[in-house]
Amino acid sequence: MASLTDPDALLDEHKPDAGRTGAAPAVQLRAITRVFGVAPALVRVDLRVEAGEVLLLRGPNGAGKSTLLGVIATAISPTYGSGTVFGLDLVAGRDEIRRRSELVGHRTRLYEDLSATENLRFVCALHGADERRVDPALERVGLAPVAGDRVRGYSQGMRQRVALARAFLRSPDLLLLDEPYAGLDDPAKDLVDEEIRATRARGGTVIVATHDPTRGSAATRSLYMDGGRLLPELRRAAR
Amino acid sequence: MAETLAAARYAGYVVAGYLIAGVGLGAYARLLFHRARRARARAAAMVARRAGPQR
Amino acid sequence: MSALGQALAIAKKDLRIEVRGRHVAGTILPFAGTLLIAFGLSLGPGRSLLRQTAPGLLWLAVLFASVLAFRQAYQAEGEDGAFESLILAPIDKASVFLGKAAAVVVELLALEAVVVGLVVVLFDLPVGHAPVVLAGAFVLGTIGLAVVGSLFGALAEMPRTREAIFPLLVLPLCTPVLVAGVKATELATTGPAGQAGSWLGLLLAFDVVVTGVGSLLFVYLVED
Amino acid sequence: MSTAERLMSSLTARRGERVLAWLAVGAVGVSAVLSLVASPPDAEQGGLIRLMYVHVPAAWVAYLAFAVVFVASVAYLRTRKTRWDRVAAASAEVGVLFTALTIVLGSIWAKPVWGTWWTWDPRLTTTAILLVIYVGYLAVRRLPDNPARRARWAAVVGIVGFVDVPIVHLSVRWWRSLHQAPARLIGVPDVSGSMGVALGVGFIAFTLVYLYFMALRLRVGRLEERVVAEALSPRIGQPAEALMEEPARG
Repeated sequence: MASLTDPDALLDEHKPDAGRTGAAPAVQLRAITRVFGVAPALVRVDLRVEAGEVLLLRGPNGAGKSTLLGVIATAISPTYGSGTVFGLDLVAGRDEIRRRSELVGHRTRLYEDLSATENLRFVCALHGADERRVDPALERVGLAPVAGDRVRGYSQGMRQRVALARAFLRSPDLLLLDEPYAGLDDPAKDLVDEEIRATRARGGTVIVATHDPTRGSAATRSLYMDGGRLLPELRRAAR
Repeated sequence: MAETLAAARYAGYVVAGYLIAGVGLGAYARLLFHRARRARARAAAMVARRAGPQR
Repeated sequence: MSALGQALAIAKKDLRIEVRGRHVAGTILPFAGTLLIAFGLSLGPGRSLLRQTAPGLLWLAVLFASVLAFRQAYQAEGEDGAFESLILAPIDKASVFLGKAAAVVVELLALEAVVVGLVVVLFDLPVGHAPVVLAGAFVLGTIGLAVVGSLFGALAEMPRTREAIFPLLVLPLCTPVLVAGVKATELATTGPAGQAGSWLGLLLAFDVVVTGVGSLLFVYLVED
Repeated sequence: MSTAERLMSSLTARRGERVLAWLAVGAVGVSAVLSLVASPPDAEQGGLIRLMYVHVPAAWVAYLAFAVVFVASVAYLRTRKTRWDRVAAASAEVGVLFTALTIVLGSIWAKPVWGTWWTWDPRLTTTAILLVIYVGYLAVRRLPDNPARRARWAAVVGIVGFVDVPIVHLSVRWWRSLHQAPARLIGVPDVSGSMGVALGVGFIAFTLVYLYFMALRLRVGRLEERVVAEALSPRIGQPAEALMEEPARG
């Protein structure tokens, strides 16, 4: 591993109360640092998330929340440090990690000239999922009537519902949500919470980065990020 | 006569060729020295500015 | 889903987007048309000169059209970040490379059919002489342009200034396609078509080499 | 791989650099004397043949440099060691310099012999295409992306560019020969006797210059990376030296 990881890793302050052993932790990061140019987006982040947890990430814009989720989703590679998801190395095991995780970010990653149905059918083709689940997924997020229209005409809220439908379709073991509530009306926000509960019910793990004070009730733990660093729960400034 | 005339004109091309080769290689060497000096100076400046706590 | 199946799915998706958005037909084909007319105007009305330069002009139009086709193909990916989904999909990245190349091959062949028609009209190019050799030159040449374009297409998806690097990289690498394409077309239309074999062979070699190397190296270009 | 790395580090140590400098200057001096004075004028071209003693070695170094870029690019993709990326960057830059020099010298030589600056000679045309490809390579290196990704893109261009060259050369040679009888290649007579010696020394001299430039450019590469590391180290609490070494296998 890179020479930067401290062998005598300081006692992991974020370890939840003892007793939760068994399967490998869903996410284990050791001194993860990510630099863009000379600006550090993540600085020596250590994090351990057990399977089944719902972790809430709070913090101001630019704190590095999106970068952290990107690294866990293997979309962004760390500059220094190492980590595992489901016990698999972030770099070496990324194909398997990708098979079992889903990142829902502000950019909904859809094809503008295709309809919601066509977009999701393509997702099924890529992930080998069953195309018959597309229609129920779109019904679940309330987009059945517009499923055939091109995404180009969708509002941001509707696009994020399609992204939620994609998450439902893929039913990942690790659900990573980056500001999922932003720009959504209340019914749509409930859909996000429902998706979190459904994932947790399956024994999956969820990490949610959000500013929305009214949401995140389903969280089992919350952490605060600022300036690319993960501040331990204790010393988080009272919000 | 024609022979020497041609030879003289050719000499011009040969000199031009060698001159360009010499100037080109020399200029690149100088550029590299300049880049090395500038980089070393900038690195030293940063270390000096930070001479306090870190070191 | 096998790698080939994934590549087909990606190609089908790209073609569906193209049919839906009609970027090639709507913008790139007219561009090729105006280019040819401009060539005609610049080279003067002399019929013999035009007929002689027609193969070269035809392939130049195709070359520029392929650059635009790839910029379009990869920008459709980048518009809403969809390219990240392709990367985060647990598939062999070579199938993204091959799938996108295949889609552009189909688009370019359609464009070339029209452009050749235009050249026959504008520059009086006798295409009936050896149509099989001509078709071979275009198919093999287009595959060559498509695999080079698809390999470096990820660059075309980059925002703003970095886009200009794409033609700077792709055009010199495609020189063999331009040279062999023009020569084969020349032989197929005005010269002894039999001699085109070596040029078609060179195009085939180019396609095989770049497709092979491209499939191995594409993953390095797209992973963060 | 490690013996190559040991060789490289000795080559770029300051002492090695100075030795290389003197060797290069000495060899160039000898080559100049041999080429300009000690070798006979050519029966046909007279003094012009002396241009061959710089043109041909420059072309040799250009192709050598891009072969090094190719090897270093493959090595970087396999080992992810930044030192290979530095070698590729250095060799590409020096390669572009020698390629440009080759083309200029080639056209200076063509003008008196053929009456035009550019004769579309297959080798010279291929070299011109090579120049554009590796100017593209250097442009890719300036993409202000994260270093690991930029290095990977440069490696891919370095590999594809080099693999493309033989095909480019073949297509240009066929393209050129179909037009007229293959013109004698820029009047390169069959070299013998003291001409051969002059050319041989020219090769050695230019190769030494290449190695010296590589040593210099590698040092510049490390120093410029040092600047980035120094700027970065206070922000992520790591000493600059640690940042210079191996980042994670990105």
